[in-house]
Amino acid sequence: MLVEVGAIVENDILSDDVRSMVIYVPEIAAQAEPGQFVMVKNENGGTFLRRPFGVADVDRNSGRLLLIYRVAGKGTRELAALEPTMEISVEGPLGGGFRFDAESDGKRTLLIGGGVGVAPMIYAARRLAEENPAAKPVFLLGIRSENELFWQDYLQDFTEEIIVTTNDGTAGIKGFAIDALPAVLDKYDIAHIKICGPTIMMEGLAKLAMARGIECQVSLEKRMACGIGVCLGCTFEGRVSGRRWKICHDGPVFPAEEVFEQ
Amino acid sequence: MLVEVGAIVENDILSDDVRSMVIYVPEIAAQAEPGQFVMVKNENGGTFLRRPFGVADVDRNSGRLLLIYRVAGKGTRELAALEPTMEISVEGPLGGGFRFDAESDGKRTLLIGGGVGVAPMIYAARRLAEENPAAKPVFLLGIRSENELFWQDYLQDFTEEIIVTTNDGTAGIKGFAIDALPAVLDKYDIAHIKICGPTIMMEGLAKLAMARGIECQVSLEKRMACGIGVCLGCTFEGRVSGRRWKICHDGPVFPAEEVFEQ
Amino acid sequence: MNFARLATDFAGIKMKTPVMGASGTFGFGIEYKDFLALDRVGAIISKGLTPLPRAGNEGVRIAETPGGMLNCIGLENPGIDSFLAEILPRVREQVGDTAFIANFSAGTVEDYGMMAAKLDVDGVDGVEVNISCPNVREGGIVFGTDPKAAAAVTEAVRKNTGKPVIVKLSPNVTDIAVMAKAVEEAGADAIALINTLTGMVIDTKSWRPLLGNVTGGLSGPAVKPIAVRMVWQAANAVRIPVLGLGGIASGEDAVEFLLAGASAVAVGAENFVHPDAVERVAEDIDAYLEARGLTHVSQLVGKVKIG
Amino acid sequence: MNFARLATDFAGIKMKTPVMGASGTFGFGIEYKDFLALDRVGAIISKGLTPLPRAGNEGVRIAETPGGMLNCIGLENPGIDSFLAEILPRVREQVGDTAFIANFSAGTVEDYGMMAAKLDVDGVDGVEVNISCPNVREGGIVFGTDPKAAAAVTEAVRKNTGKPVIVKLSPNVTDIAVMAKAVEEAGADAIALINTLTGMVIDTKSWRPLLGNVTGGLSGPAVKPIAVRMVWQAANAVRIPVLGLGGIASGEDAVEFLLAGASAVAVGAENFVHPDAVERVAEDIDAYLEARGLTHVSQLVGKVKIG
Ligand SMILES: Cc1cc2nc3c(=O)[nH]c(=O)nc-3n(C[C@H](O)[C@H](O)[C@H](O)COP(=O)(O)OP(=O)(O)OC[C@H]3O[C@@H](n4cnc5c(N)ncnc54)[C@H](O)[C@@H]3O)c2cc1C
Ligand SMILES: Cc1cc2nc3c(=O)[nH]c(=O)nc-3n(C[C@H](O)[C@H](O)[C@H](O)COP(=O)(O)OP(=O)(O)OC[C@H]3O[C@@H](n4cnc5c(N)ncnc54)[C@H](O)[C@@H]3O)c2cc1C
Ligand SMILES: Cc1cc2nc3c(=O)[nH]c(=O)nc-3n(C[C@H](O)[C@H](O)[C@H](O)COP(=O)(O)O)c2cc1C
Ligand SMILES: Cc1cc2nc3c(=O)[nH]c(=O)nc-3n(C[C@H](O)[C@H](O)[C@H](O)COP(=O)(O)O)c2cc1C
Ligand code: FES
Ligand code: FES
Repeated sequence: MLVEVGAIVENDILSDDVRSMVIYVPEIAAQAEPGQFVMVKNENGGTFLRRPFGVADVDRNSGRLLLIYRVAGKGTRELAALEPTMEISVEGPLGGGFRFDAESDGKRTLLIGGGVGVAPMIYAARRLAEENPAAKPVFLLGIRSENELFWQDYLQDFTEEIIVTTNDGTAGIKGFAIDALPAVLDKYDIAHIKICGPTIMMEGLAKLAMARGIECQVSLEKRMACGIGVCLGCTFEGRVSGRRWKICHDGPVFPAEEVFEQ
Repeated sequence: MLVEVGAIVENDILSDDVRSMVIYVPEIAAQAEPGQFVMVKNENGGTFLRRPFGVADVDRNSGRLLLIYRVAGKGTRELAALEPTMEISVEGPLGGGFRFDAESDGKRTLLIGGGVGVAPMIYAARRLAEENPAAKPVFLLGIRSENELFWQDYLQDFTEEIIVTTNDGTAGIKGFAIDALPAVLDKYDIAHIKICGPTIMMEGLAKLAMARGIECQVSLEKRMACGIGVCLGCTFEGRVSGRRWKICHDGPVFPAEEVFEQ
Repeated sequence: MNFARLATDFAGIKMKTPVMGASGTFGFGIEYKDFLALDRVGAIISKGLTPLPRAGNEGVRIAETPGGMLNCIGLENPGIDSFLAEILPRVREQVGDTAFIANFSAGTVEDYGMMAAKLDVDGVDGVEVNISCPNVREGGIVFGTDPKAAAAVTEAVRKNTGKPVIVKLSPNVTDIAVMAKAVEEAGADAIALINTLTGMVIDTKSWRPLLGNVTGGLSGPAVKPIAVRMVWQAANAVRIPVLGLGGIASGEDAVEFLLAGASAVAVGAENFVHPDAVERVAEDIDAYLEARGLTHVSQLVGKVKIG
Repeated sequence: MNFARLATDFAGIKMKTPVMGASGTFGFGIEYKDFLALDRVGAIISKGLTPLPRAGNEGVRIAETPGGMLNCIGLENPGIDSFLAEILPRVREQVGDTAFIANFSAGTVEDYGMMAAKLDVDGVDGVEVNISCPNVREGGIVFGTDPKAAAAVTEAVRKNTGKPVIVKLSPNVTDIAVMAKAVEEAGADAIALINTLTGMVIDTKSWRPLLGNVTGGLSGPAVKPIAVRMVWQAANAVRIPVLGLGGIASGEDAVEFLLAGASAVAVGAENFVHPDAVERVAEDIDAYLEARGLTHVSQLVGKVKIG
């Protein structure tokens, strides 16, 4: 965990409201693991708190970190206005990230991403593909419409198959990720599921996974001030453990049982 | 008077702490006269109020406006970090600017600029040179040291002679503008003086001018919130008229007698 | 702009939109004519008037602070008589039928009454009684932090005018509801809040207060959460309408105040930054109503859902 | 960092620098060990402790506001007993001789006394009595807005501890000097101010308060001018030392508080943005002293030149 001021290498448009930012932050890139996140701040901007974003990928050789973000409010609007060579302060890597220990069984993982929740799954997919090239992860991609298909470019190389659902039916299966899940589970022998997306989406998916006895991890989001476990803005009570978890420090990834009713 | 969002064309380094910014704001450029000022705001920045800067020059053909500014605090630091093509909001032209009616006598004008107070004098010099090429203005340039000689490049074409004083003696006459003034007044037949610089500098110069009966205008500065005469942040009581003037609206240029004791 | 959706009767003052220019930040309205259409302004609230002309405070009067600004203008104004003789006629000529509200303060209860009587003239659509200017003794803040004194001022004004009386409250108090109730009982037709919060900046170079008057009044977006909270508390405490202000910079900001219980809003320091703000905020409210299929701005007032 | 220049005895608490981490923003200190040297921290002020463990408020707890933030954590904490048994020993092990101040609040005067007695143990260098948390009933704000109640709490704490007692005041009051004097007379060794200002944000999409607890506490740079003003007023009203905080983000900010009369300062929300802030602010104060040829930070305290 450190704060590193990095130069913006790219700040590109992926769709009407989604951008990709590549930042040169070699120390953080060297440490960041899939599922961890960073908090960024434009020191010349008009926002006060840092903004949390999942680590979408890193290139340790070139010291680069990839973020993919939706322009949602003031802070992300200001981020979108930055130009390459300008500086940005990055704090990270934060949180514990995904656990991959269960994957030592060699069985296949299903990754599910919804909306910008796909971002951290890119790095997770690459990690899994590199660790077990024989059984690359299957990816269930829940997006709004075909103009968000850009995610496929990032995922292609690291996945066995990408199953797409769109809300409006402009690509893949019309509907939500949950609608496609049973068929995916029938087709592949899935032992692990990792999900990042809106809570409502994760809830349905995680319940189905738990019902089928599949090991399932979900990545949570909550408004964060500190990102390091001191402000207590992001806590919740674990369902099984009864412990008060800090999403930023103890997560953002948790076993599904800790979060959703079985 | 209008608000125009313009693209930054150049944002260059002139010295360690002075920058030049060229902005494409054709409507304001078409209206601005020497001695007027603008108030700028970076809408993606961290400051609240606009920042006032004198119009250093305009190019009406290309719709460009030149500002020359010192990096003094948070706002100007943020300005200095902007890159060409980025947008900036400009309000102006504000104030009344210099009066040139007395110059219809065809007599020569002495322009005096101190520090970044030189900025608005560039446009004034050009105007005078264009209106009376036979008697271009003489310029007394009061700067801190030789690394601020860049001003000469802007003034060269529009002046008969540039007399330089530096505080540290690294260029021109060692000392302050006031030290050079008597000799300048001896050498040239000066009927008009226009000054922009720190108050303490203007006071000495204006007193000498008034003592010699030379028509003298000074350009004032005060912290401004609105720039259009409504906040009453910038008022002062005129010495001769007894009127309460708004520097932003009624000035920033005033006859020396209104400001300094004779 | 759909004026049918926006037209607001605020305590008897007829306004084309619910968005006013706040006292001290909108001049007498006419200064803004290059930047907006004065007949699309809900109401102009004048710079604070006093019994005699005032030169205001010496020294630095403006300081930027994070997300806002401090001012210690000190109620510089030409005085009530010169306002009535010279300024009001000019204003009425230029602003058409846009509502004009005269803001004023004084050093004694009697002078408050006298001011109210003088302002009870054609061309003035209502008065806003400032008992909350932190920058001068005659600004009334002594009246604004004591419910009894606030009530006494309100009564004096009430007795001396037939115009709608808006009393402008200070946020520098422990319990805003107490102040709101005191002036309601004393006969106010409406309350306005918030005025500025008292603040101070020290120049670390000179070790002197940056402002000529030592302290100044804080305003701008920085104070908005405090203002929304106080409007909500005050609106729940009184039955008279509330004029909400403090840090409004956008239509969304204004909607927050309306939901909190304000029947109308005013834009203050933001006018300095975006001189078309009063018109733009009204347009944005209109667009907000349109997008939600609402037919009148009053459908927002006090509609915050608690619990 | 020149510790000879910075070493501060604050109401009997020995600190290597005059810069503390503010309660609720600095955890128990050890969470910051990756970002700064814990032995270069003036003092760690703990998250607010309560008699029993607390889960805090439901719903959204954090909202950014212009120049600052609102929080309604609701004093989530493991409770005094678990703090003493599990956390304090770990802290003492990791922070060396850095001062540790326990912040706490309670719902009754008796419980304040009980908390003070329990915290009168080795490893705790002083207590900060929170009578100003706006987010929970047990946060003491009812005590923090009434001078008599504040004095009663202070006396109860005073009687039950041999440690230096700092009483943390609420800025949500009409007259901070009255509150400061009340707790001084009741036996406080020092006062701290400001805690957060009560604020509210309404979500214009859902028409609900954004925060789970409806209102929250405003902090960050936005409140700094109010905090400096209150520190100045309080320091002029009492003889005991003042801990100044509210929006400090830089050494210059801290110097403002010192000049206003604070003998030490604390960094709050800025820790979230720059987790090395407590150390950096101390370094910047040191550089400020150095540049002016001053030999000790106390040479700044209360030195603002008025008039
Ligand atoms: C651990 C974590 C990882 C995230 N990863 C990504 C990512 O990879 N890509 C992406 O596009 N978004 C991601 N988000 C959401 C992202 O942080 C918000 O969209 C962003 O902070 C919005 O900032 P804003 O200033 O544009 O919006 P504003 O609404 O102006 O922000 C105001 C405040 O609310 C907070 N906030 C607003 N929306 C959210 C939200 N959905 N979640 C958390 N805080 C919010 C902001 O951080 C800020 O403090 C992540 C959030 C968390 C907690
Ligand atoms: C009419 C006018 C014309 C000016 N022309 C120029 C110019 O051509 N070039 C140039 O470099 N500077 C000029 N200045 C000064 C310039 O406005 C300030 O240096 C600048 O506002 C500092 O902003 P900041 O955010 O960097 O400093 P900060 O100190 O962070 O600013 C804080 C606040 O104080 C105000 N302020 C700070 N210093 C000054 C100052 N010296 N004068 C007025 N307000 C100040 C700012 O506007 C802002 O509101 C002019 C000022 C005025 C009033
Ligand atoms: C420069 C300035 C001058 C002001 N003068 C007055 C005044 O004369 N009378 C008054 O009642 N309020 C005055 N105010 C307060 C505003 O009307 C308003 O209540 C306050 O600024 C909060 O709104 P804002 O945050 O939108 O600016 C003044 C505010 C500013 C910034
Ligand atoms: C998230 C958060 C939690 C806080 N918790 C406490 C607390 O438990 N006890 C307390 O006395 N103050 C608490 N405070 C108040 C701070 O200690 C401080 O008084 C206030 O935030 C002003 O300082 P700042 O503007 O530097 O943040 C909290 C503040 C924040 C932002
Ligand atoms: S964001 Fe502060 S504890 Fe998690
Ligand atoms: S800056 Fe507002 S009146 Fe001049």
